[in-house]
Amino acid sequence: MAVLTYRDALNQALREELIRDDRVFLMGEEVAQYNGAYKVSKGLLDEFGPMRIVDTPITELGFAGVGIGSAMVGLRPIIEFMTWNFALLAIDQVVNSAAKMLYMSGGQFPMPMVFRGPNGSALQLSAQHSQAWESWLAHIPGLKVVTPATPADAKGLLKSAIRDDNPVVFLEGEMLYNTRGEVPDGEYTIPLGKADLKREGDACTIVAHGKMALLAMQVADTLAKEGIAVDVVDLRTVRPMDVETIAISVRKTNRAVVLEEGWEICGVGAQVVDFIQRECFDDLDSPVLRVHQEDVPMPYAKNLEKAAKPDAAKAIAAVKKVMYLA
Amino acid sequence: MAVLTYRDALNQALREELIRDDRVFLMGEEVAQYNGAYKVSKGLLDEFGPMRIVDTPITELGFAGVGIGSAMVGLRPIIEFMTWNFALLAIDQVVNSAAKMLYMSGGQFPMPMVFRGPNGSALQLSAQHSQAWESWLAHIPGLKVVTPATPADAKGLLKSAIRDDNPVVFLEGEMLYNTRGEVPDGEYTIPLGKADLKREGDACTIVAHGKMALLAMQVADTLAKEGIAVDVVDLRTVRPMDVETIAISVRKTNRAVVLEEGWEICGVGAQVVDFIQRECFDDLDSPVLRVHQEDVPMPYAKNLEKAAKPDAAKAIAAVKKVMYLA
Amino acid sequence: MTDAIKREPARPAKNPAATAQVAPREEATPASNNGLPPDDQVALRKELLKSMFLQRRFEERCAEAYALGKIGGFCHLYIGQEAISAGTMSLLRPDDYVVTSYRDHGQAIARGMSPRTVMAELFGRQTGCSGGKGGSMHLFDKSLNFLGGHGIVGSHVPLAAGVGWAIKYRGGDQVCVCFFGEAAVNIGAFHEALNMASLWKLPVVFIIENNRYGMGTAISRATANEDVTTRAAAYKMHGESIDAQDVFAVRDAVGRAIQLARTEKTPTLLEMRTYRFMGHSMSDAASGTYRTKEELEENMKRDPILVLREKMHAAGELPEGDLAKIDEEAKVIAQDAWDYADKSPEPPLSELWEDVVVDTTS
Amino acid sequence: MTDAIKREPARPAKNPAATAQVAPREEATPASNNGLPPDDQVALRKELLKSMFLQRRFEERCAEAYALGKIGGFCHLYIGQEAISAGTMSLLRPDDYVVTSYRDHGQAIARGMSPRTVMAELFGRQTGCSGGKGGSMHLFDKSLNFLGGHGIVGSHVPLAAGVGWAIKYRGGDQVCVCFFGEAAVNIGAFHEALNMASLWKLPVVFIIENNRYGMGTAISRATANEDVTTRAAAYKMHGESIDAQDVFAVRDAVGRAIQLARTEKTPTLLEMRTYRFMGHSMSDAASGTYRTKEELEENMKRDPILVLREKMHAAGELPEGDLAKIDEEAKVIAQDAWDYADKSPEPPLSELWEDVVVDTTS
Ligand SMILES: Cc1ncc(C[n+]2csc(CCOP(=O)(O)OP(=O)(O)O)c2C)c(N)n1
Ligand SMILES: Cc1ncc(C[n+]2csc(CCOP(=O)(O)OP(=O)(O)O)c2C)c(N)n1
Ligand SMILES: [Mg+2]
Ligand SMILES: [Mg+2]
Repeated sequence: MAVLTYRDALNQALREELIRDDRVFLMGEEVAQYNGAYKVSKGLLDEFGPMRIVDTPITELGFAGVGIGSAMVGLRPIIEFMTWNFALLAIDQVVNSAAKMLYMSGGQFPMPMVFRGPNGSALQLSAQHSQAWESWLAHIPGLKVVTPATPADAKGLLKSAIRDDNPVVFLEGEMLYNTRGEVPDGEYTIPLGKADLKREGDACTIVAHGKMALLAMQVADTLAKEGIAVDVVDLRTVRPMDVETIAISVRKTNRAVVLEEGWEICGVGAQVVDFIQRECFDDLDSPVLRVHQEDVPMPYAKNLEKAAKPDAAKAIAAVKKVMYLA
Repeated sequence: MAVLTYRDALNQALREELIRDDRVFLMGEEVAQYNGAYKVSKGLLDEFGPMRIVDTPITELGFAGVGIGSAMVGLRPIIEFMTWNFALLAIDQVVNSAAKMLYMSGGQFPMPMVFRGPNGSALQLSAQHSQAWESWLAHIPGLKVVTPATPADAKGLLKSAIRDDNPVVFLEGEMLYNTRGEVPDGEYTIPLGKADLKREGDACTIVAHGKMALLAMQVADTLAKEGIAVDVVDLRTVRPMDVETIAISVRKTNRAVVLEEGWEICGVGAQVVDFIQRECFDDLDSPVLRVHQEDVPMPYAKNLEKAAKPDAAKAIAAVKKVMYLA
Repeated sequence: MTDAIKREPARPAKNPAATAQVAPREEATPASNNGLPPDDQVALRKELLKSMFLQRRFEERCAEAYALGKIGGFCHLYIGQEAISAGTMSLLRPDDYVVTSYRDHGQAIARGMSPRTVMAELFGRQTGCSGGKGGSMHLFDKSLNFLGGHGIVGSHVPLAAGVGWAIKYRGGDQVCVCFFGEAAVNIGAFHEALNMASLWKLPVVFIIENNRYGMGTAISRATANEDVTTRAAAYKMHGESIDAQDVFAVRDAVGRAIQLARTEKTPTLLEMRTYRFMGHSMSDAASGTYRTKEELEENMKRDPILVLREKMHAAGELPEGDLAKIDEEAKVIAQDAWDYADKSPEPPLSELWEDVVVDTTS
Repeated sequence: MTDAIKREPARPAKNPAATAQVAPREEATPASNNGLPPDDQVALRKELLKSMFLQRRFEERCAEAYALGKIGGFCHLYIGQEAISAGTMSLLRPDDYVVTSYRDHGQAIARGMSPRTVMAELFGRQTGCSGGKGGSMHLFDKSLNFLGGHGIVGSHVPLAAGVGWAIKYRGGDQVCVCFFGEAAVNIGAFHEALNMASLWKLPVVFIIENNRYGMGTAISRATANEDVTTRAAAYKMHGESIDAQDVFAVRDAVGRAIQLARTEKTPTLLEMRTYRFMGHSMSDAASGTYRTKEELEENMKRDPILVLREKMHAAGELPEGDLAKIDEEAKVIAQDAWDYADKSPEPPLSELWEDVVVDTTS
């Protein structure tokens, strides 16, 4: 297995799927000649040419719709949003066209397509460029929502997303692109909808997804040094959510903390809490706690931004609290 | 007190505020000459003229932005979306401009404005025209989100929303416009952020908002006949949420059911559950249950649509289940 | 390119029965006349007249069914605009594509969809073209490349560009025709789509059905520049304005646009000047609020059916009996559609959970 | 109308200290020359030159500060485009409005914002014009009617129409100037806003800063029709294309547009043909990927500062010493801004929770 960055793992997945299936193409701002704003599509224009790797004008609503139209007649578009912040302009197409087309056509028009791009905050990008949208997208029936945390997951999940005949929202972490990890060569897929138990322990369950799964593992390592062994459930796919894996863990640990990058109110974490209290009501020894972005737009100043974000200290405090250690 | 329809109560609130404050104007599709697609603005063009009651082209993104720009320089726009389904096209402006302007300008530019219109499903309007967006909107810091259930609440809350110096999302129920109730004459405001205990009982707490608050009251009446007395907490404002009122009720009843019109995943109900289990962990005798739209796009056929929606039978079953009666 | 891109995901037809029982195809599809030799104008005219009559009678029955509560939700009739659909569809090949807005009944029928499955859809029945899940605003027929039936104003315009993109991607010579109202030209999606269609040279015919009102708003109250040719020029696109109450003017312009799309691979923006004879939807009065009875009556004099009929009369092509027969046939088909819909079952409740996602990968 | 509509919600200035310590106003605001008699061109030219120098030197220090990690996030420099801001702002009244995109430093300074508070904002400090919460892309100054600094391409264009609407609503004769890049013309928000501005006759000057690239995409690869006058025509709006490396050409065209806005209350669409001398943002190389070094160098020959300087030299208006002095002054102000920012405190943590909502009603 090669050690790759998350970026290169995505690039590999794209490349392999572009080779495998002529119906697959990648479209978005700066994906071709510029090799991608975050270089995820590096080299692909040279290899596949301008019909398969397509630069667009700055028209998120429009090119999302172009992807949808092409999917209706049998192509398999991958629509890249330079970041998901800009996808708000296209959200009508994602929700009202892509997610509902199959249903409102009585099953005639599946939408075999992927909407992908970096989601969540990076560093000091301020209020309009630091948003994590998985809670919104998970709300919508008809979509699948995927949030890979590691390079291997990024590859395996993206390949599955591209092959899936449904519209898949694929949320990458801008801060993850440079992270490294072992990635299986060649054919490697991970089924959508399956969570991954990334650490094992019995003191508490930490549920996380995307970038926060890395935070969870870091927290698990820190806590391990204090003799506290926790389960880390990486959801990997936020919709559909693998409730069973969460429940099995919580039935064992009797405690849970949910981490997420986005805001609190109606966040993914709230939904995880809802599932846990329904499935594990009698197993819980303490309320489930959540760690998330503070309930404010993202500030620019370094110190404020740091304070706004979920971090290890907050997560550790939450774990200790559900264990009645603090 | 006069008995008015919800529509006329809104109309009265608009009219009174238009008289009270010259900076207030109403803008949207068909609000003026047509008297409103749902006639909420009936008569206002005649009384206030075309600068105060403004018909727009079909450009939700554009006129939402026009409202925001005018609010930056001191006007107090009321932006009507013909329905909130179409507001998806404008959601970038609502979120990235209106909700964040105060914060990213360091407090210099408050957004004294209201985005209003019918939200949720009516009858057989199918997938693209039957969406309830409060969960999305409640997710966003910087917004307030209001969901009146009765004519009196509609009037009192709309007047407060118009006077509030923050961007307020005001979600009306299309199916509520013809409902009737007593409405205080003249000056009458209800503070945003306060829930209303609309029925009292001790067997179970039903938390609801908007149209579902009426369902909750109907269910309460039905259950009362079986000797089951429930609390009905009408949230009235979904953001900020009045957690205290919910908690007081649940501490008394030890059980809760949350109703909502929208979808399950990351819904308002999930957030209510999260608050309840955090605030009332030791008080709960059973898991909190939720009733919501089935997790599918809204179908057109009458029978399917009926099955997709939350209803009294589902709500009663949930209450009985949390009471271990079923 | 391998053959893979020619594959389309296989979806079994949900209602083979309904498909099997369609009204005889020659009755419902003037499109079938497309292959006629150019001098056989008489037959063509008759087919176009038939198509328009069928759409008209069908819509009238819809109004009736709506009043009886058999059709629910929003229902937007096409009466007055039939020359656009009849003329356009008469020029399309079966492998061409059509995508449209919520005002879609007439276009669906003109494209050759069975009035039965359309009416069944409006009645919310299992045998409807969208399985009863879509309703009036969401008519779909994959077998006829009829890509809906969309409810958000303007949002299907980029979809049409996407279909054009797919045609270009595959190297085909099909065209995609996209219908929308004049009020939709003000929305962002229209602008973004037209820029891309022109920039990338996509074989799309964008058809503005300018019926002068977007709901209750006259075009002059919503659109700074009513001259569609300037809008086309802004995208370096060919643009024309057409008297769309004359089905042959429609055919001429659409024919040119299709030719451009098939051969030059360039898009066209066409303004079809028409008029809506009914209210915006079933809850809107035909006149009295935002337009006068006089204006309506004046415009109804240029009923596209009348215009064609008179031409044919003048040319001695249409003996009185023929007209009555065409009308009668249209009524029979519309009645048949009603009967079929009325006795079709509601979708089974299990359908509620079907078609949210598919279980396949490919 | 009562006086109520004249009221604006009162918000105390957060940083009175910073406001009090701004660089001397005459140094920072060529706008103050607007009232000069028309024949006093020499002084005006000198002021414009000063403004451009200050913007240039300020931006250079930003690049340096970014490299040192004192500025974070996205940072888009204005170097090469200064004639547009200098020329435009020199014509505005204090009660006019400005709204712009993320490439906003030069415009903020040209409008008269203190380089200190701008640099402090970029450094993320409490004394920044947005309290350190906005950063490079979100500069705001209510006292100067500088309405931001917006990061979503095109989304501030409707805001400008809204400001125009408010001016009309109040019956004032102010104008609103809106800046955006040439790539923004393809986005829906632009289209929707321009239609409304023309339809409603709003006093807005829409200024396309056509620096030929939207990030790495040349205009010809994104925009079907590069001729801006056709776009203006599509909205029945006056449109002009200007050589924007010549600050007087900018002034001429903007002057006409402002006149139209103030007197006829009509909007104008101006294309300012310019060039960006740096990369799109700090993470983008100035040349080598999507444009050649040769192209860049060719275009740098028409540096707006050079163009004006040479004109002044030719007219014997600018003794060598004066130029050096202007440059030196600009450097001093930029250094002062840096020092001020650098020693300003970070916002207190309590600020995290401030400004999410206000507690007032009115
Ligand atoms: C984005 C959006 N806004 C508003 C509506 C409500 N609406 C439905 S049809 C319509 C008028 C459209 O007029 P036009 O485009 O001229 O088409 P016509 O109905 O005349 O065929 C409006 C405002 C909608 N469906 N979508
Ligand atoms: C809606 C949206 N899409 C994409 C981006 C990312 N982005 C930021 S600036 C930019 C290029 C804009 O180019 P142009 O309008 O020409 O302005 P310039 O940067 O040249 O001044 C892009 C693609 C964004 N901020 N917003
Ligand atoms: Mg119309
Ligand atoms: Mg540019």
